[in-house]
Amino acid sequence: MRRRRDAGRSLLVPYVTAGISADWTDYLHAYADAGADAIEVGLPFSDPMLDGATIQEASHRALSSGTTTAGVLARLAGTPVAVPLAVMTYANIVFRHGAATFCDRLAQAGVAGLIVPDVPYDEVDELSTVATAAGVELVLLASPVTAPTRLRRIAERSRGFVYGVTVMGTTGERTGLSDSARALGTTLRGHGSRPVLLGFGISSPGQAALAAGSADGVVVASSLMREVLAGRGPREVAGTVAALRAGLDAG
Amino acid sequence: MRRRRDAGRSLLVPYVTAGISADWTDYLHAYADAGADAIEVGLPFSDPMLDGATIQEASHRALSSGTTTAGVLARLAGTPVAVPLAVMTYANIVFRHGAATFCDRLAQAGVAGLIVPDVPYDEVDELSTVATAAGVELVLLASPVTAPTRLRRIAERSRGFVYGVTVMGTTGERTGLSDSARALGTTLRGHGSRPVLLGFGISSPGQAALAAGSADGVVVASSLMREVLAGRGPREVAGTVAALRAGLDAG
Amino acid sequence: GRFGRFGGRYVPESLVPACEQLESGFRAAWADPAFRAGLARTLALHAGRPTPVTPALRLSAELGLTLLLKREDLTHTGSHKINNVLGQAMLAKRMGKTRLLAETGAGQHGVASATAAALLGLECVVYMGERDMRRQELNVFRMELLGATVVAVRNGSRTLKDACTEALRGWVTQVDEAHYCVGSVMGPHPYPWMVREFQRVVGEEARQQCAALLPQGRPDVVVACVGGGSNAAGTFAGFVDTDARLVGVEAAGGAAVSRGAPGVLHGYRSQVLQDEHGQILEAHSISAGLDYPGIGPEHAHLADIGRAEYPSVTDAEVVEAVLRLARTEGIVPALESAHALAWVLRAAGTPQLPTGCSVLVTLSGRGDKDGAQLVALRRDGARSGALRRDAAGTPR
Amino acid sequence: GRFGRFGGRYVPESLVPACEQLESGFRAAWADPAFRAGLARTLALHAGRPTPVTPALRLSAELGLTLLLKREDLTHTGSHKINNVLGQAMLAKRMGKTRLLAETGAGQHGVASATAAALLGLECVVYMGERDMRRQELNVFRMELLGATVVAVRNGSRTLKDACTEALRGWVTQVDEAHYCVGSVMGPHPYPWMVREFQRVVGEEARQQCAALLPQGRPDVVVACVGGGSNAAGTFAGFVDTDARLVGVEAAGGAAVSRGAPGVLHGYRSQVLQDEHGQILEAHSISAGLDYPGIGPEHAHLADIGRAEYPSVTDAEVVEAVLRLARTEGIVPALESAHALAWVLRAAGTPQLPTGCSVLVTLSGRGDKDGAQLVALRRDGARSGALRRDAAGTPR
Repeated sequence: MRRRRDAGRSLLVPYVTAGISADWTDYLHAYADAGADAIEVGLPFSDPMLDGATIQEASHRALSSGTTTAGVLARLAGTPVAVPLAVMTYANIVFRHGAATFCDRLAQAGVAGLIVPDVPYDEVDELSTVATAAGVELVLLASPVTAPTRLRRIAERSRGFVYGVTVMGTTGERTGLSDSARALGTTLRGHGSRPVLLGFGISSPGQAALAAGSADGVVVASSLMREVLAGRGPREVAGTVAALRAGLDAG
Repeated sequence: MRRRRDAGRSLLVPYVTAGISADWTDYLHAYADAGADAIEVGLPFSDPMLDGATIQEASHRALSSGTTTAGVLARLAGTPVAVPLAVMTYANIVFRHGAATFCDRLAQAGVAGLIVPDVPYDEVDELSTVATAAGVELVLLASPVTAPTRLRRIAERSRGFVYGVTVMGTTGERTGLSDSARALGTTLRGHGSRPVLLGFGISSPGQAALAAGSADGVVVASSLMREVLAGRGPREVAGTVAALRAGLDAG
Repeated sequence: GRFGRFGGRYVPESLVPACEQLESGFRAAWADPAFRAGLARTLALHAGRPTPVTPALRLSAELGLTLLLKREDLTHTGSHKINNVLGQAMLAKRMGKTRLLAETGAGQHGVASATAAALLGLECVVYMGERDMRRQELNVFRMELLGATVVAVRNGSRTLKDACTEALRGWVTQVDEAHYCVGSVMGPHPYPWMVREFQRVVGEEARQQCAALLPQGRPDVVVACVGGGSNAAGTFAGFVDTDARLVGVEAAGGAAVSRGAPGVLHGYRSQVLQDEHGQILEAHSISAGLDYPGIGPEHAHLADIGRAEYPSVTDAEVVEAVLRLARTEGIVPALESAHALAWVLRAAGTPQLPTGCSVLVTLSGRGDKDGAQLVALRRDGARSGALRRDAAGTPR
Repeated sequence: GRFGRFGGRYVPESLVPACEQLESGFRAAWADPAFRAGLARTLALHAGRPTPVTPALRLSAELGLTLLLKREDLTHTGSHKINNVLGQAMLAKRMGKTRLLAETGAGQHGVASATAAALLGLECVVYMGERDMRRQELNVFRMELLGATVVAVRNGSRTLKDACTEALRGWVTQVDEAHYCVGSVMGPHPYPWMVREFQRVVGEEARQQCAALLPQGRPDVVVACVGGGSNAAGTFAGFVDTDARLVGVEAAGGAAVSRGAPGVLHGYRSQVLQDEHGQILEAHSISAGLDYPGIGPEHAHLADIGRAEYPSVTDAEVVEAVLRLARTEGIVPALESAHALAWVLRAAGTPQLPTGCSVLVTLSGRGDKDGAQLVALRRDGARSGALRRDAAGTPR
């Protein structure tokens, strides 16, 4: 991703909830074909504290149809995707059988990165160590209210990219992009060389372009999952991803 | 009554609730004809503390059909009966417009006696004074648990007759007659010269005869009112009074 | 209990010995330091006395006066009833009785009696109107949970008045083993006096607590709700020898002092709601605990001699008072207790309660028991405007 | 809070500054004698502290031991929840917040939060599972009466667990003006520590009171029920430096210590009920207040190091304990609190609680709120034998 960013490309990381449908891995290929630079794969958890209504519903639906961590990773292991994958899940899933075991399994499944929104900077030591040992890049998150010195530490400690949360709230679609979100992107870019992606509430190509103005790219989740939940297939949703790609490239 | 008692006759005082039916005064004549020595007329009260289910029901029915103290007394004034009448009611009815007024009205209606079960000996002064002034005989009650010295005072203070309550309980039919009831009759007869009548729970001619063995007569209420409530007319209920009369005369 | 022309012992001869025995039993116990100490210990360790006096800071500021609340809602079982009931239960046990009889309306006194009986290992029989039993299913269950037997009274209006009558009838049949645990300052002598003595703790505590909380040491006005009037009697007992104004607040639909006439009910002479013929009338109030046609004889006397006043408030004012206290002080009072507060809300800022004065209100109980009723009122009130802050009309 | 391998602050970065601000705010307040005095005064004058320790004389005699009951059921709003909530509300006000957020299951913590908010003039928003709202209509009404807004949570199982999650989500959006008033010794640091400190008053009072009531000055065993575990944490805090055995009693259907596994939920690491895949399981208990899949991290730690034990009891044992205490002592405990007592009934006379020992049980709340549920159990139990003294099976 760093290479692509350095090549002047605005990065696009679309999201899909693992297990949301029988053909959920098809979304990965379709996203990659539509111009994704990496893909965030949500590993569903029963109590997704930081997710809004859309991703909650997706998690609930995936769990109801029997989705398990082991099942998802086995499926990913058998499904090479053209772009890097980062798993997003919650601490309890990570720690259930030990963080080291979990990271090893990610690596075996070919997953490149890991995002755990309820393991903040102060609690990250153990997980960071075992992720590095397993060869998994642990992506840290920063928020608009994170203090300046802490932002620098987060940026330095994060691997893969730095995830800038644009809003004080849960995942979900919103209009516009706040000044504080742009400031967050700018600040994070000043700390170190890793790509800075903004996420939470970015849904339209216009917002994506706006975000790309003060960061290296965006994560888009809820607007895509809303389409998936509405029954739209990989090819249809990939159309939206392509539109986001176009928005970024034009921006 | 004293004269009749002195003539060796066992006294019988049957009861009727005033206003229980449109023809309620007919019961008075029928009772007198059947051998009553006096008649107890119940002036209905909304909260008859010392009455059992039968008399409560009779009071309730009389009040529901619009019976009032004034109406009852007017009716009695226009209905001379061959034997003395004693009104039985509760303190609140007596005191509503003043005890003196109440007693005067009783006298004007031709009522000879008054029985107020919730004005015990200690509270009787005021009422006793105004009753005497009005020429109404205030009948006092005694119970099986009344202390000996108090029994004597009650017997001395009572006018007309002394009312011995045979049971620790409310009015209502019972079987047999307790030793304490007979002892109460015997003790009361030892205090002064007024007739001693036993009441509460006396319903059959056999009980009446038994009671008459240790007293000068009986008051019978609930068993008669049960018949009245069942719709039996004056002549029919008078048959029961006559049977009680026969039981007493044979006893 | 003789209080001027009120009080007395208007009971059948068969109950006179029991009343006399109770009077002498109470006199002996009340003069016995060991009994008083035992009662005080039970009130402290079991019932949670002393209850605090809470300065109602926010409501005081809104009303422009100093409002203090005596918190009987914090006692075990949730109202002042427990003070009297523990006293009578301990007395009954001292006198060798094995059973408590009690009447109850909304169920508060019944629950308190069942509680005291359980604590002391006595049987308990509670007389309750059949209609009240249906309205207060939960309290019936609580009494049974506590081991009491609840007897349905099917006479008359099938409510509190009839339960009292039936309890007296029941007592006649079992005077040897049973004590009739009267729930308020009513009934034949010695009850009105004895119950006031058992409730005196409310006023005496409050007097001491006011001395610590108020700069002048004493409240200017002392207010309590009055049905039978036991919480008011207990409160007033602590202040009757001061120059505090005493105000007992009745329900408009049960105002025995202002709308009743002298009469005799349930063994005592007092002001009684009755028709011109002397038949007792049913009281009607939003609070079941004030649905009683009489009033303790001492209150009738205090009104007679002008030592206390007995205004009345409407159901709508009462609901408003509940809301007001809940939102300013975080206390949901019983509907009964809210009568006292409703009068304060009405009188504040008038010559009755001038700005700057200090007022002690006894909160006789907590409002948890009234939840279902208030919910129903709100449901009905969607049309009529009850339970809105601007409620004006009578909400039922 | 870090307690051995448990505790911590597992929250999104967006909540970290709020948690840090809260920690420093609490540290400053807790070190400020004026704050502590103000809280102590409010607890005394408004909430009714100290609560008594009641010697359960009749039950002690039946069990052959000395049973003391710490009476949190006598506090304002009827449970120990008020101690914590008044502390947090006063802290929030001191920190310039204008709104309290709270989660609630059965409604007790929600009512307590609404109460504290009203008292201090703060707004209050309570998150409550939609299913719990239907089950606890009266408590919803009480919160609204107190001026709070109740937000229906329609996610997941629509119960307490989901209300906690939603409250955390809500807090993220309004950290500047809102304080999240957590109801138990759970949540991210500093909550488990801070809530224990606010509940410490229970144990410290009890320790002093036991010293006056027991010949040996200290109870041999100290018992409290555990859901999240705040009443137990507060109680244990008073005795952790003595040689008293500490026993936290869980519901069999929510036994996080014995049936859970280490995990992270609602911002802290502890024992959590979960499946083999790490999905959180719903707890099931007769008492809504214990229907929670986690447990305070300090309890997980005390179990880890063997300083406290965490046995569990069945619903049937709990119902039996309610009946037993009601009939012997005239106290109807909350179903939650009855868990502690149920263990005592089971253990009495065994080596766990040998004859002659002394036991302190914290009665965390009163049972009034459970009336409707117990009535329903009795209705269902006509067949199954529940709510009879010989009840054996699980009554639901």
